[in-house]
Parts: sequence; C-alpha cells; structure tokens
Amino acid sequence: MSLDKHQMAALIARDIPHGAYVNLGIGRPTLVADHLPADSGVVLHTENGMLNMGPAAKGDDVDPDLINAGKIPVTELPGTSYFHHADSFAMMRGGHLDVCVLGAFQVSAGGDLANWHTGEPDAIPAVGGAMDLAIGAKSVYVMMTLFAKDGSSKLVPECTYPLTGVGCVDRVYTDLATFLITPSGIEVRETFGITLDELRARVPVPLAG
Amino acid sequence: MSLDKHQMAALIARDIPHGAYVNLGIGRPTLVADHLPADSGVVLHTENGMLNMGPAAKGDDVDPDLINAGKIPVTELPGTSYFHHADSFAMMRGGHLDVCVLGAFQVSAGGDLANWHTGEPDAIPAVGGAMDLAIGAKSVYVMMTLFAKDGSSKLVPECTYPLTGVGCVDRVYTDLATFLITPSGIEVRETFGITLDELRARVPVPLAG
Amino acid sequence: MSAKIYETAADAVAGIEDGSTVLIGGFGMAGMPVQLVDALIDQGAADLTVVSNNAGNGDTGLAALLAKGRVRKVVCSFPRQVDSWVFDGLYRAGKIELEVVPQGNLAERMRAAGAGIGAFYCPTGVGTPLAEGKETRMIDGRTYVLEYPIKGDVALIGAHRADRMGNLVYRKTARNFGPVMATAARLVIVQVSEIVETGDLDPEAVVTPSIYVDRVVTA
Amino acid sequence: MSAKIYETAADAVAGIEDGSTVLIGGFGMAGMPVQLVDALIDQGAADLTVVSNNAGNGDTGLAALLAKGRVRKVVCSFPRQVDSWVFDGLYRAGKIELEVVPQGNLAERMRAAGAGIGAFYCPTGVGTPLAEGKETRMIDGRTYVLEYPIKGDVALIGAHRADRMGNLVYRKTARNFGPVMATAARLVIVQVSEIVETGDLDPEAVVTPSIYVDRVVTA
Repeated sequence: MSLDKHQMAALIARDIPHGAYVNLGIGRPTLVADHLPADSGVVLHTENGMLNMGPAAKGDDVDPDLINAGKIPVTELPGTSYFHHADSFAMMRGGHLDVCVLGAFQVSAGGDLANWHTGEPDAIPAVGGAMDLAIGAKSVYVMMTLFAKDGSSKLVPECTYPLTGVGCVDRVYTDLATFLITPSGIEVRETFGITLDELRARVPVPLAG
Repeated sequence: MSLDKHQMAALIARDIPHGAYVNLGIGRPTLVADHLPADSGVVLHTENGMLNMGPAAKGDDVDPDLINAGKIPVTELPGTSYFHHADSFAMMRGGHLDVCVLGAFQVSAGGDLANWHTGEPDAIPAVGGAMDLAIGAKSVYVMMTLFAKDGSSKLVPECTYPLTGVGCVDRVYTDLATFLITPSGIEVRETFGITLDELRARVPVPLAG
Repeated sequence: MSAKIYETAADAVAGIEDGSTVLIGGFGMAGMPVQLVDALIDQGAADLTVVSNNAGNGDTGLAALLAKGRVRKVVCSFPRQVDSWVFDGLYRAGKIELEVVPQGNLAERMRAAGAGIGAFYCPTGVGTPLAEGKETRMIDGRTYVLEYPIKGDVALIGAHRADRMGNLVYRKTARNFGPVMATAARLVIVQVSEIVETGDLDPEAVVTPSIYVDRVVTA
Repeated sequence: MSAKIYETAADAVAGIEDGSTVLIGGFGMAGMPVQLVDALIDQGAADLTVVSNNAGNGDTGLAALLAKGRVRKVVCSFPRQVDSWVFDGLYRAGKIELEVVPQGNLAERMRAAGAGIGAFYCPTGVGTPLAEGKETRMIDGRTYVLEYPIKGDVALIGAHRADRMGNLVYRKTARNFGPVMATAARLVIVQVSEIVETGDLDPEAVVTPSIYVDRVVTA
C-alpha cells in the first residue's frame, strides 16, 4: 500500500537521529513533529527566530508574539532560546541544522530542488526562507507525493520549475518510495505498494534498486 | 602655555557633543572620561563588548569579568548593555559611534593615521582594535604631543610609520595647537603658547590659520 | 537622557521624507509596528521604498500604506499571502515594483549595512532565478553569489520594552527583524509596550543597545 | 538531554587531534577557559593553530600551551602584552608563526565561518600593511578589503552558566569572543561556573543557543 501523509511523516520522524536539530518546512513537513517520540531529544528550529519550539498553541496558550514560520501560534519548551533574523539565518546558512524537511514541486536526479515558484508568468514570486533552508542544513529531506495530479513524475532528470537550490537534496520521501540521492545516482531504499520495475517505468530517472 | 595631558583631555571633553556615543582609545585618551561633566549624557563604548561603561573599578568593585579594552577593571552605569565581539565591532565599523579619540605616532596632512606599529624590524606587531576604530567612528580625534622626543613633528606630509587607516582623522588635539583636517588642508583652530608662525616653522605641512 | 522619548507616534515619525527607504519590522503581524505605520500614513511621506519581510496583511498597517499609493517599491521575501490582496492588486496592475529577496539575504544584507560590510559572498540562491545577473565566485569548492547591503533612511520597529536611554528588549518571536533593522537605518523609530527607567533592563539581556535607537514611543 | 554534560575537563577535551585549529575565547583573562586549556596541555595534541585575541599571559593557560611547544601558529590581534614573554621568546626565536589580524576582522571572519559567508568586503585595514597582497574593491566610492572566514576544528570557551541542553549565558565583558567562536568550530567545548536545569535560563537572555554547544563542563 502507498503511504498517506501521516505515514510519510512517521517514516521521516523515525529516520531523524536522536537529539538532532531540525527545521520542518511549512505545510506537510510540519506533520513530522507529531510523530517524534517524546524521548527523541529532537530540537525544532523555526527560522523566525526560535530553537526548541513546542506544539501548536491552543486556547489560552495562543500568543501573537509566538508563532512559527507558517505564522501559526506555537508554544515553547524548556530550553527554548530566541534570536533575531540574522542570527537565525546564520544558524541555517552556516550548516548548523542537522536536518531540514521540505516540500517540493520537483527534485532532479542531481538533487536540485524546485519548491518555491511554479514559473507561471502571472504568479507573484515569493520565496521566504526556502532557498536558505535548501542550502543550509547538513541533510535536506524532501517530503512529497511522487506523482503530480496529472500523473507526471516529480522526480525528474532536470527540474523544469525555477530552482530553489542546486544539488542540495539528500533524500526524497514519497508515498510510493524512499529515494536516496547519492553521487552515483538515485537509489531506491524502499517501496510502498509498487514494484521497482513499476517505479522504473513511470519515473524518468535511472533508479538503482 | 602649552597644555599638559589633562588640559588636552579637558579640551577634547568640552568638544564632545551632548549625548554622544564615544570610544576612548587605550592610554592617554582614557583621561578624557575624567573631564566629561556629569550631565554630558556621553555614553562610553569599550570594544570588548560594552556600552555605558563607568569609571575604573576600585577595591571591592573590581570584577575580573568587567574590564575595558586596556584590560583595566571598570564599572557599569545604569543603562549598560553587553554584547559579543562581532556585534561590538559591527557597531564600530558600521559607523555608529559618534566620536573616537585615539593616540598617534603620526598623522598626515591627508588625515592618515599611524598609531599601531613603529615599523622597527624586531618589533612584534600588535594591532588590537586600532584599525577598526580608525575607520569606524563618525569623527576620529587624535590626542598626541605635537613633537616627538627627538623634536620632529608628528604632523607630517606623509606618514613614515606603517598606517593604521587612510584619510580617517578629523581633528588633532596636541599640547601646542588643535588642528582640523579638512578637504582643503589643515586648519589651525587654536594655539597654546606658540604662535602660528612658530608652528609653521616647525611643522612640515601647510597650515591655514 | 530622555531626549529619545516621544509623546505620540505622530511626533515620532515627523520628518520622514518623500523617496525614503523605510525598513519595517515584523514577521506577519508579530513585531509589526502598527501604530508607527499608521502614523506614517497620516504623516504623508510618499514615493517610499519599503523593506519588510511581507507585503502587508489585510487592510491595515503596511497594506493601508500601500493602498494609499505611497509606496513605489517593495523589497521583501514573501509578498504572497492569503490576506495580501492589496499588494497583489497593485502588483498585477503594474503599480508597484517588487524585489523578492531570500529571507536570509534580506536579514544578512541589512546586517551588512549596519556592520560596515561592503558586500558579501553568500551561498543562498546560487543557480536560481534570484541570482540571475549577479556576480558569483567559487571559494573553497563552493559557489557563492555576491550580495550588497540594504540600508534604510528610516526603520520602524516594534519592540517590547525600552528604557529611557533607548535600550530595547523584544518578546519571543516578535524579535525577528527588529534588531537587524535597528542597525541598518539612519533614523530608528521604535514603538514599545512599555518604557521603563534606565537601569531597569538587565544589561545582559538587552538585545538592541541604545546607540541604535533614535526615537521611542509607547503604543 | 544531558549527553553534552561532561564530568571532567579531561573528558571534555578528549579527541582533539594534532594539527587542529583551536579557537580559544577570552580577552586577556576575562572569558579565558583556563581549565580547558590546562586539560588540552595534558591531553597532548600538538602542531596546533591557535586563534585567540591575545597570545597568552604569564606562564599559565595559553602561555603554558605555547611553552610546551604545542602551537605551530598563532592568529591573534594583540600578541604583545606586558606579560606575554612566552610568546615573545618563541616568536623572536623563530619558533612560532604569527598572523596578526585586526580585532574586528578576527571577530567578523569567525562570524562569517559560522554564518556560511564565503568572504566579505571589509573597510578595516585598507591601505595598511595588514591588507598587503589582499584583494580590494571599490564599492559606492569606498575601498574594501576581501576577507575570508576563519573556521575552527575546535573551540574552547569560557561562559557563565549552561543548562543541560547546552544553552549558554555569559557574564559582563567576559562574553567577548565566546558567542562568535561557538558558531565557528566543528566541536565546541565550554567551561562554565554552573550548570542549571533545562528551563532555568531565560529564553530571551540566552546568548549562545544550544545548537552550537557540544560539550560542557563545570570549572
């Protein structure tokens, strides 16, 4: 069976090392937090200036001064620290985060990432911290469905959407398979409800089994 | 009569605008602090990470964690802030200090400063924050005797000692005269116990009266 | 010592000139200096370049400034939001310029302006449309893009508390761009929830030292 | 959560390799991690490059490390002090290399290493012997020198308090180079006066976030 988004999030959560410093991109990657065990020691970073972010705030805990990068009210955990934007992005860009998990429109065989702009001429461009996250973390994990709504593969020989970062993606977690991007090409770590041959037939990139 | 170092310090103190943010270089320039009136509103910066430094610490007030750039124990005043070295030098280099007062071996007609190295071949070079201070403050005042022990002028057409900064000095306070360095040359603002003609005879730089 | 404390937001924004580059703090609404932006609307300065992370939310604050036609250009990382209809309309009508800057570059370029850095080689954006036409350089096997400082004529900042000298502390993630913008503008205007006596802020916990602050008003 | 807390300074400095670049905090003795430097002497790593503001005082700490012949090169802003006889002797005997760096460049170059900046154009030192042979560029009518990051394999830092996650606060001007060095080295080792429970430091006042800290020991 293919994975739903919660199963994908759980799979990623299981792969994050104990005690890692992690940034979860806005959207689906934030689901990963729900699957981290209580004793994971994982510390969440949000690029708007906070380490050791807690779960979303509810009810009386909502504080307009305490939000995540998606502008959703969150909470703080013991051991939180706050810092300004230049310090926060220095932390990201300086390679101090262990893992970041991002959504994507496309990932190329060489690990290029496209996740900020569909390239449509009338779209208003908006990048936020995506380009900084893409090049900053020690490991960049992408979380996405393998195929777009029109059935085309989002794992591609070369991205056709405008790039977010070049050669920055290490792993791609999808509903149908997990891919490792290595210097010698893409390796399929595991599949879900699909065979390697079926994958090879539908994904226009060489896949090592 | 020529000025002694305390009179020079008093003269500089009088010229510092109300409420200015000021760095006093190590050595004689620190004397300027003793002559600032209590209501001057002047805020002293020390490049090792502090604004609103107070007077030297005495007796029980001595705290090895609270020192100035000359490594002398000092005190804090209400409204002090501490910051790390990169932030402290960003403050200097970014042009936020109103005035810094520095000692000098030589100042050139064009405002070049030499104050860090005598150029002797066996001298161990040591620059500290001198080059950062020289280029950072909005106004750089030099405090020095006008003549060296051998009688030579320290105000020179071109510095012969290794430079600290190029074209960075705005004013030179000496025991015998105060000089303003302007785009059109050096102007003598006032003299002490010496005539302008005597000055011109001994200082090898054109002096406007 | 209290020369920096202003009675009203109108007094605090007096003198901002047409054509100014105005840095406006905040990430969404957290840290947004709403009262100062409202005062700037009343003050009337036009032909502004606004540098801020977003391009206004709803119909108030920065969005209202845009709606009044006072802004020539927006420099930001993320203009497109669910409630950014004012900006969206102006942009699609060709009535406003937009420079999209990666969020980290926005912060670092203002930091460079404040720190006296002339330009810096940055790893973000290499090979992307946002680096097109920019100088690049390979250093130690990695490619970098050359980025230049963003200086402000004015910064409008929302902080938590100020003392009467102008030292500032912020609150939680509302800190965001405030401390960096305070270093990057010639005239720094701050709205705070509370002004305390000088000496009442912990010197170890001051985030923006008083040297960076010109005018403070309670909002 | 307490994987970062070490029992002894000897444990904390274990594994530092010959040939390492070691960043050592402190400005004079303020913030100097004396116990860690002593432990490094016992640990035995040699052929080190030491980056620190000064080049040792008296006969202890960094001066003792130099006296043992463990240091190949010193990168600092101010080696020459009244009590720097150990360094002075080695230098005059040609037994140690010296790179003198303006203090602001020392700080900013380490900050660049920590922040992922490939190089930066800096106003300090232009036209002086310390910029000789370096690339320069005119930007907006001002000349700048191109400066590169200083990265450490290890940083040894003295701070005031840590919590069990590794968040740090400093004390007064002993803060100096610690926070910058913590960002610039692969392995960051800290001595503190006191370790407190996680949650006991004010999140608004943490100066070095836990992400930068690998090992903490009470000294």
